[in-house]
Amino acid sequence: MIRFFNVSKFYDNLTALRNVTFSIDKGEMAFIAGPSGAGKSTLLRLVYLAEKPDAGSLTVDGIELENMKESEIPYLRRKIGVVFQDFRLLNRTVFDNVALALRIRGISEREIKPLVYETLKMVNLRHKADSFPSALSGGEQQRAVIARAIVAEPTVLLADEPTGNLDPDTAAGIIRLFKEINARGTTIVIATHNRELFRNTGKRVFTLDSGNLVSQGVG
Amino acid sequence: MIRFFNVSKFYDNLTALRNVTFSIDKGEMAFIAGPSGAGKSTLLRLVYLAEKPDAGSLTVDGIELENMKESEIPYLRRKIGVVFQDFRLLNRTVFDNVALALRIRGISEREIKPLVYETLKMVNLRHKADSFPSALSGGEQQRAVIARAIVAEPTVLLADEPTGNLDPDTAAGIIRLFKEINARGTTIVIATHNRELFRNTGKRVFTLDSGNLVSQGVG
Amino acid sequence: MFTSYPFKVALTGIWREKWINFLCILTIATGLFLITLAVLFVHNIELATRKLPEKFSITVFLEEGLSSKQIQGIIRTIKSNSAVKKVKYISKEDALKELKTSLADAEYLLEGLDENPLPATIELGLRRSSVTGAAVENLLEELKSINGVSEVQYGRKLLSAIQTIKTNSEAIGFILISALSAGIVFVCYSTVKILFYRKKDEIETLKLLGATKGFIRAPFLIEGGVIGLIGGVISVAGMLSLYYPLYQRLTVSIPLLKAVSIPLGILPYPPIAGLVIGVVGALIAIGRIKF
Amino acid sequence: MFTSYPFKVALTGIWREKWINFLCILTIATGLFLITLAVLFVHNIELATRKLPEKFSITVFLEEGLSSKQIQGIIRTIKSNSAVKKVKYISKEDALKELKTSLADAEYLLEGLDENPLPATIELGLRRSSVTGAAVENLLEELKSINGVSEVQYGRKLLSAIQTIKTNSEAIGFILISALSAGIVFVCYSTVKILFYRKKDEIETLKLLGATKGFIRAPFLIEGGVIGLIGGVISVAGMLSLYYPLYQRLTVSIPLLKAVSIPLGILPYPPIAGLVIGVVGALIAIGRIKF
Ligand SMILES: Nc1ncnc2c1ncn2[C@@H]1O[C@H](COP(=O)(O)OP(=O)(O)OP(=O)(O)O)[C@@H](O)[C@H]1O
Ligand SMILES: Nc1ncnc2c1ncn2[C@@H]1O[C@H](COP(=O)(O)OP(=O)(O)OP(=O)(O)O)[C@@H](O)[C@H]1O
Ligand SMILES: [Mg+2]
Ligand SMILES: [Mg+2]
Repeated sequence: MIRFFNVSKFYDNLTALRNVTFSIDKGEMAFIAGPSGAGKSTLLRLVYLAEKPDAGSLTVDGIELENMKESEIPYLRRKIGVVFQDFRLLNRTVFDNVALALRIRGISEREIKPLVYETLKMVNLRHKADSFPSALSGGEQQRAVIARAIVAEPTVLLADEPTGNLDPDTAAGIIRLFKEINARGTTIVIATHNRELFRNTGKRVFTLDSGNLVSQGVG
Repeated sequence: MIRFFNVSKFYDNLTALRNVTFSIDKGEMAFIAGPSGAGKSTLLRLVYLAEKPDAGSLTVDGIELENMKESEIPYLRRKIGVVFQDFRLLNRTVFDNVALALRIRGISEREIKPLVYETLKMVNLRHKADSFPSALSGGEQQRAVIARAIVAEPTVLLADEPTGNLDPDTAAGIIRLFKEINARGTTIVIATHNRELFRNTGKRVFTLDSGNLVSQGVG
Repeated sequence: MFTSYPFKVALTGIWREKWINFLCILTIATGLFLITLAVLFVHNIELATRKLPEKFSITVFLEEGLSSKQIQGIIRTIKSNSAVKKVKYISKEDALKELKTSLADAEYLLEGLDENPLPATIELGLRRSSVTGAAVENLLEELKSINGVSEVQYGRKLLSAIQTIKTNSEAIGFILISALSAGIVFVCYSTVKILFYRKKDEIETLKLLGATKGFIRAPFLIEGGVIGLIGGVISVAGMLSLYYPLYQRLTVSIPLLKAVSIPLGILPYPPIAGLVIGVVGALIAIGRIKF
Repeated sequence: MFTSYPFKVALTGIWREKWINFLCILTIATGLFLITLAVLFVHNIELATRKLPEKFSITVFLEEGLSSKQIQGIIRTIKSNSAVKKVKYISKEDALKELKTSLADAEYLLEGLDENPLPATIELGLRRSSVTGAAVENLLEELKSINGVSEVQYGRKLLSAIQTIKTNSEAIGFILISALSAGIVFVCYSTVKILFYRKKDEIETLKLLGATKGFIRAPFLIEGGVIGLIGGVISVAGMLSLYYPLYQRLTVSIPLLKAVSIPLGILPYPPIAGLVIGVVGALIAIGRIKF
């Protein structure tokens, strides 16, 4: 589903990723681990096309990203749900933020309502549907982002530090939710520094350090 | 140093804090724990005067906040260093963000430079001094905020989820740093959902749930 | 349609940040108001100078001893010319009376005359549209060729003076109003662009979520259009509500204002201009969307 | 001083978001340019109408049979009056010649005259400042009381017409320029305010970090001031750089423009106005800071 081949990414004089090669299978749930500044977010940003690699090649769902036409980019992005590390919630209600993912995909308003409420219930945020992000706690904002990422049932779910603002119980709930979604066929990649998340999951863990893929193991 | 007496805070029909009474001594290092949405950030916001309590009374460093003149607020805030949960970094270089805390306090440019660089070294961010926040990883941004909060050696340090974006090793380093600062006399209050942070520290832990102070224990 | 997604986003967006949007609306309203004022100013100067040509006249001197039937014939011929607006016949007797009046106290100068030496004349007023060099030359040739006409006189200098003033004031007015309009339109566009500058983050997020260009632009264009349209409507409303009270008060001290005219036909233009400015401003503010 | 903290923040801030700031600068430049243009327009109309009074004249009729010494005395008396600008003596003979010229072909009317019946006259031109109702009345009384003066005539209607036009055009010009200036100043202020709207978050953070009002405001006021000042300077630079080439080209087709004057004294005002607009705009944009 996702294939990195010798991918490198440079910022000025800094190497964010160096010759990274790995692939994640369709339907897999995998983790990207590593300390702060290791390149986890950069790796995910390459997948959802927020950045372009400086070297190497990158395939998502069988599509070679380098040769892609610009007009196809939105359609590839719609296959991908992203939990952004910095949230990127718009200044609208939680409902509208989550519904946005469906509206972008052209889903009718009639279908949107039940879908959004159901998803908000999954992340335990149904009661905040009409709140604005500025009136949410950190963890509530994070759960709103998670709801937006999963509501449209994407082919691939990329989650960047999805539990950084969540207490262990809530975090465990979110991981359980991800596993359910994964069981229904969605490929999931979670970038996290929190080893608790993947301990004893039996899922593959790719560890980055200073832009190098230093180990591949099983959690 | 910080005294809450029957403090309540309401948002519309929501009770963020209800009749909270506790106090933190001068020179103490204490934790506020609790699940997402429990009211941890709200409690800290009351201390640094971002919000006013709806009931009860609140004293910081012996000053009753309710009777304070508006013109004195900046001076009280300068006694307090805050690690904001949402960072609140300005669109300037990391150096300027950290230096800001000193400039606000009227410290001369000559003194600022060594102080800022020394503090950035403490949080392992010296190499990012000239970067803008938008070019930092999540964890790097968080460490910049920590540097800004401690650089002016405040009387009180309030840290809201200071390690949410940090890997366990870096997080442990920050807690070590906080302990050093605490040892030099600074009162520290850390709001976190991460029980690892206070496990076996021997420090007091106040646990909130749905706005209620449900337990006071020792980590 | 107005409850569809982009409209809802646009309208709630305007409402939520109503103060800053209102400021932008007022800016556009002011700009369009000023342009309208300038157009009216030039329009009224134009109206005032238009009446000047009517004061231009041609004098036709008739030969001696024409019968009144012949004179009637000449008058009819002249009247049939489309360039001629009005015709005034001055008989020999009238001409003498006029001369006596103008000599005033020196009237006795004429006492010894046994015969009236003055010729009968016809004065022609021209239609506005005909007072151009070529048209007048043509008319003069025609007049001279009429039987019974001995001479034709006209104010060549006055004609050219009128034309110079007209051309000059029209050109200067055109330059001024163009500069003013271009400037104010730029200012309005710039305001909209600065207003939309703060949406950069939102656009970036929409792109990352997989939105197409159309999806991203629609609400912003609608928002810009609504802001511009309201601005245009306010400028017209302001114009009308100021016109009557101010007009009545000012005409007391400035009688010239009585001649001021506001053609109702221009009223739809400020809102249309506002709409265009808002939409184009938003469009350019959003800029080229690159995924 | 310019390397001190608030200046550094302001200048790097302007530089980092140079495009949007440049747009704001251009907006202010355009606004001030238009106001300057309007001021020049009114100033030049004022200049043009100022010359009208000089065309107003008074005719003094002299009694019969004065000696040339007496006439010289009367001329001297009149010249000594401060309201009088120029004096032209027309003798009986000159008057007759003029009459003959104006009678043209009918000159033979005068052939039988044995004596010149026309009086000698003196025509007076007035100083600009003296052409007001009361001043003219005073002057007339004085003239009439001079020995040897039989009668004084002046164009009462022309005088009042000139005065009406002057008052009217000054009042209308004043109203137009006030509306234009008020509007454009508002638009410039509004642009600065909209520009600073995006700083809300930054101000909130500065407050929470313990900054005083002065510390928060200083860089923003400097930023606004610099933006406004540059805008003002650009408007003046644009004025000057457009003036010479455009002027030379346009005077070919619009000769009236030759009379246009640009007083250099107004050049410092646009930059000053820009500075004030920028600082005030930023000040109001930041609003009341409440901790
Ligand atoms: N736009 C950018 N310009 C320059 N450097 C950048 C940029 N984005 C990221 N970096 C640098 O690239 C490195 C990797 O960043 P990245 O965000 O991928 O780290 P991360 O593994 O997600 O860390 P964290 O756990 O702290 O979020 C960091 O050192 C960061 O400073
Ligand atoms: N400005 C506000 N308006 C309305 N409700 C608010 C506002 N700020 C916070 N709340 C609500 O108050 C409750 C407590 O919020 P708070 O931010 O204190 O939680 P928290 O303990 O910090 O949670 P987290 O660990 O997720 O950051 C939450 O339910 C939140 O939605
Ligand atoms: Mg990251
Ligand atoms: Mg919180």
